[in-house]
Amino acid sequence: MTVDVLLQQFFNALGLGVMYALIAVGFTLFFGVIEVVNFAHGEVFMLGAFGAMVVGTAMAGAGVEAGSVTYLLAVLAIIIIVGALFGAALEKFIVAPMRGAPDIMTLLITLGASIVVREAVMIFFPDGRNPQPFPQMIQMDSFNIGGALIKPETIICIVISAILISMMYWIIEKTALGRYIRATAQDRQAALMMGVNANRVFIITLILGSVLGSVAGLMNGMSYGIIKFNMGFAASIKGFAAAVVGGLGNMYGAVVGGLLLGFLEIFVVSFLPNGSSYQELVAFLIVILCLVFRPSGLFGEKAYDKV
Amino acid sequence: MNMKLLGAEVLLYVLFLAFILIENPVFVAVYIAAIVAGIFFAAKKYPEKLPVWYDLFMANLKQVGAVAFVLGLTLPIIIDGDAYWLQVLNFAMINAMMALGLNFMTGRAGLICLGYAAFEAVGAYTVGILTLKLGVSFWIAFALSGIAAMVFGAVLGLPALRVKGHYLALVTIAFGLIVQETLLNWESVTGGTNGLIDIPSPTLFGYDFGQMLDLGFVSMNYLGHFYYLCLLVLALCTIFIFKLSNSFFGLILSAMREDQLAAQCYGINLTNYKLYAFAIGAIFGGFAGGLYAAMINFIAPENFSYGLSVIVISMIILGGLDSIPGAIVGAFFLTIFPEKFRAFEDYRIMFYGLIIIFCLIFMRNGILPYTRRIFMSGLENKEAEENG
Amino acid sequence: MAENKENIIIEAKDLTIRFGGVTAVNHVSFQLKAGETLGVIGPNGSGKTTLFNLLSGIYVPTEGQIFLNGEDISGKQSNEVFIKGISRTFQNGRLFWNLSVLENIMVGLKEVRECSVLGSIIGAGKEKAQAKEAIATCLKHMEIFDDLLIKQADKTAKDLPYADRRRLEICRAVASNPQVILLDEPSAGMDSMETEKLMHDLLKVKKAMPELTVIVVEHDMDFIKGLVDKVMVLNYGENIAFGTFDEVAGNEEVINAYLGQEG
Amino acid sequence: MFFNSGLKKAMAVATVAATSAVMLTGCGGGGDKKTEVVKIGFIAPITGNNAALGVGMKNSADLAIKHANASGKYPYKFELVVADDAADPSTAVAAANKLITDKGIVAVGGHFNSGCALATAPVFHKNGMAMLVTAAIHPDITGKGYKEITRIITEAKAQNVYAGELAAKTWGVKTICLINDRTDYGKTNASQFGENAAKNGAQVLSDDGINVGQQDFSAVLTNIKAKNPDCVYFGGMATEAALIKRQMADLQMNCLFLSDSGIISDTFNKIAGPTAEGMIAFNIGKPLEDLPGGKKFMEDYAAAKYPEPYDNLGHFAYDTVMMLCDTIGKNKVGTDRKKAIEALRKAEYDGVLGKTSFDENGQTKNTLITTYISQGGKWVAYDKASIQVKDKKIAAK
Repeated sequence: MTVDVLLQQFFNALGLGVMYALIAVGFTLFFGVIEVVNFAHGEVFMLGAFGAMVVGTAMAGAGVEAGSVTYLLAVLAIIIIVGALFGAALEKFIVAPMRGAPDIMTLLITLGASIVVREAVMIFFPDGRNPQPFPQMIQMDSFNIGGALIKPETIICIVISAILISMMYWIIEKTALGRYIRATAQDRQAALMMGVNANRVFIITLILGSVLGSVAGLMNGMSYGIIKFNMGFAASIKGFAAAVVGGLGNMYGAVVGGLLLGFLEIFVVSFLPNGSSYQELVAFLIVILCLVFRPSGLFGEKAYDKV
Repeated sequence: MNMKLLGAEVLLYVLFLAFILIENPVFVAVYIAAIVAGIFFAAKKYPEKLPVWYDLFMANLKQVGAVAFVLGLTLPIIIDGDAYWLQVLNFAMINAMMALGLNFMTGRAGLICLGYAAFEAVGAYTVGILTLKLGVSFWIAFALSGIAAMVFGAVLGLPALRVKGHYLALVTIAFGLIVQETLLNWESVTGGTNGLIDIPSPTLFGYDFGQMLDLGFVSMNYLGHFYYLCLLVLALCTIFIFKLSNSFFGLILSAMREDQLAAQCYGINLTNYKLYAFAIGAIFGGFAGGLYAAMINFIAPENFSYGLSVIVISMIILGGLDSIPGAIVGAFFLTIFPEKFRAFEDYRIMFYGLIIIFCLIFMRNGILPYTRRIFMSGLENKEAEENG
Repeated sequence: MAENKENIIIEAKDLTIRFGGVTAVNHVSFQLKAGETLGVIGPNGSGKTTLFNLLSGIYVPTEGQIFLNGEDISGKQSNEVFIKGISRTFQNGRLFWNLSVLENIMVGLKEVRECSVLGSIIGAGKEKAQAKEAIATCLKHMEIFDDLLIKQADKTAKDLPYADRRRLEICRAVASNPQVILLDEPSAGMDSMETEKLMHDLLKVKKAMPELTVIVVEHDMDFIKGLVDKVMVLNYGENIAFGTFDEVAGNEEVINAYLGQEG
Repeated sequence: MFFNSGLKKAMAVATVAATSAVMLTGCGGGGDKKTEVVKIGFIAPITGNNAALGVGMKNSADLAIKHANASGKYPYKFELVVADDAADPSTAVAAANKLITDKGIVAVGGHFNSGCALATAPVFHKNGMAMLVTAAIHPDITGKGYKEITRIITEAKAQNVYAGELAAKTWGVKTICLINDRTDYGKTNASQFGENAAKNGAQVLSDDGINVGQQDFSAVLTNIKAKNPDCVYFGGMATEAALIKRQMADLQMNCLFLSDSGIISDTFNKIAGPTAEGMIAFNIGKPLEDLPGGKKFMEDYAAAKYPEPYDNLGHFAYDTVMMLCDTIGKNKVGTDRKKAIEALRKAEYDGVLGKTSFDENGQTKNTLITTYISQGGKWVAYDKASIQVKDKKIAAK
């Protein structure tokens, strides 16, 4: 295992881990604040990718130069809107009616929503059943760092997610809105009594989480160049696994969990014999092991049953 | 024997038969429209009638079940042994068994399981491997398929002991995917991706189920045997589940579902009862899988995918959580109704998603909601009179 | 095993539990004889409910022991603690909301708990007889509250009016003939008239089951005065006073810790 | 939700009386008795994952029935009964049963998915009805020795023998890395290619499995890049092949990249984008224009004005149904299924694919294989392409 191969695998893992982290932060936000496991989170990931493709192809058609900054910013802006709309719609039509019902109900209805969204894209999107080509967004060629080749897309993905996660940290920790969200997370009744408008917190949390999900979808499209209507399911399982490994409800845990999952997958393939056929299995095995031996994850605090 | 109830049930049976026999899609649409119009019309005109009928059905489930079984016996003859519909009805009964098992696990014991297809896979491969590779007779293999599924149910129960709610959902998804992955990889035994081909059909004292079934006045292909076999097994499963749910064991599981902490504080050993719930719930998936393998003679890992687990979940939601008749009716509806709309085949999976959302928002208790057991019907009136 | 001189039913020795930095219960000790009733009072957050969670096995104590009939039961799971004979109610009520009144009470019964899974499948007639017997036991205990609960035997717990829900909790706790019963604010949310009625019901329970040791957490002083033999005052998890109601009422420390603020 | 507004209007019209009237009319119409009507069954994936291929097959089969009836050579009036297997084995078995119960059907053709053909072959064998497999290439379909089952398309093994020799002998490839998508199809193709290349002096360095639906292959490709093979072979379908090709370009791996017929579709070129250039794959059959009846079939199909294209397998479906009609017509089989089985086994038919006849397993002797290369976003037959393999690299001719 020469150094350049090791370095190459490192960057492969970093690109993967960053995407998982972004999805995981979304899951953790939902569970931590409004105690909802949003099984439809994977679909906003898919919608982000499809939205970026549609917008990117349209703009490229309309003569906007593909690699230019305006092109990238426009695509990013639209993706954030797509994510926000999806989050708001999910809250209004799917999560809100289930408020007060036992957890199983919320979980199952988001499961139903994810099926409907996924199948709708397959049926109504032109040639939706087959994979779709994702437009080339960046015209630079790869950087060569010590023999390892790093795509510009991977660098941009790392930068974007670093910005977004620190923005999320800033919102949660520093702003008034963040205080509302943290208050609701700690004790919803108390927060309500203190005049925190729970509905607003619900909608904002879902919007923030969904935006992270849709940007992760954009990043997936940019890195792999091919997207498909059912990409959401695998991403949601891996995102949830990363969130659980990090400690559901703990933002930093989600980031670490995502990176850990990325590195573990690449580690399994590069070091275990015939490891590539178990790459997808890694996420599931971690989930079970982690849930059984450390249900509160690496950073989550031990949850006491509130009697 | 409540004649009014019998009459109602026969009428429902006739409507069901008509639904199956109409081929032309236009007539099907008109027929459904008529039924829906009839229901709205009745609900508006006699709003109080519906609950009365409903309670009547729910109070005499034993009779309803027996009559349904007898009518079921006549079905193949009425549809003149039509192989296509026999196949669809066999699938409906197999799905009903799975719905009963999952309903016991999730509806009664409150343990969410999104990997139920894994138990059907275990049952199917047990029968497949034993009969195809080891020449074991189907009946022994079928019994073993239930036991194998039970063992797998307990195995899934172990990690489930330490987790609740969302985490449990994820563990069961992971379990389902891992079982499917093992079936794909363990090529020497499970035949890997191309699965098991040409699984022998069962024989009973030399009478091969694979041959034509000739009942004198009507003859139908081998699916007729499986129809009656499935009907018998489904009936036994229903009785089995009914007794379990109405026993003290069922009471304990429902207490556990309502509030695990409080249940534990009242002496219930959560570990044991969770394992029981998983193990017993899984048996039905095993039997369903065993029958599926013997009937289709060809099984592959993708038949038991995560998608199937979600479909079984939508069946018990539609039927009504913790409702035994609901699980059966939900399974029949979601298996037969889409068959009528073969042209809309692409919308089938979306249809299941919509059913989940629609039921959870508007009909949270499903079409045949769970009705509580009335212990004190006799006593209560007596007490009430005494105290005046 | 401390041998049981004057038949002390339940004893706590330096019972302590810490969550991270906070010591919720700090070296609490007490002893109770059969049939005695102990009132536990103290300002909110003084560790009363946490003490109950320790006694009922939900939390494992960081230090100290709990003895029941001389047997050390600290660290045992809550279901084992219940089987040994300690049952409890919950502060904000944890009934089985979708189960009927009868079903709620039946859950704690011995014959229900010891039903065999196989038996319920094969035993055709048997489980009907068992059910009859179990219903009879429940009715016996429901009579404590006259016909209030009996009339609503088949209603689900969530359909009961508030006061009856509290009564059902108590009835459920008593139905399994425990040696010790822990009542966590039974009269919470009741008006004075209903609290009065509840106190008489509890007195009836004590008369019906003289051997039953009761520990009750309460804020309503009249309720405490009318019901308990001894009182224990908790403040910031520490037991600052123990004795009859009058002794405690006069205690200097208690007054400024608890009664004083009211004055 | 599934009651759209149209149905609601219908509700106003429908009365309960209509329901009872409807109940009694079963379906089933009588045929005119002039010339005897013989029905031919045809199963294809009309819906589901391979709907485009299935519909193309259905239209071509319909065209064949029209031609058979119009030719006047046969004493029967042929009718086509189409059944949908939705690319799913259990649906396929249900469809097969539906055809078997229709007493008027004498023989059946069809199937693209090997899973479906594997599931229905025993059903047709058990119920004694001939099936001429149109486009499913799994060896076991005819390998079981069922006399009812014949197949008009070359089976997969031949394609991999051809490819192995070409790579190792003609192109002088010495070291190979295999990747397979762990499906039966992908794994068989990869291992058979490896075996045959090894027979011709090449050496297989590694054989890595990946998962269908997986996206990130950077890790396994980095390992393969370190081994610096002359050629990488992927057994599997278009999506994964395109992802691998893109990620090989990202890692600047310029060794040969070969794959099987599963990836030859417009989808591959569309999603692999510019990186598709120089991708080599092997397919069963020949390009339509090179086949003897190819041009005529294209003209006839265009004339019949079907809304959907005949797609990759139309001509196989056309020949299947034409051969069934020809065999039944010539041997005056009528609706006797037993005679149809024997007649089909011994049948010979000169059609679009050339002369088709069957060996003792019912497998066609007419083996047709072509090498394709992706050039300018389109699949081009290798010998007609302007880019060739020159000392194990892709270069202009």
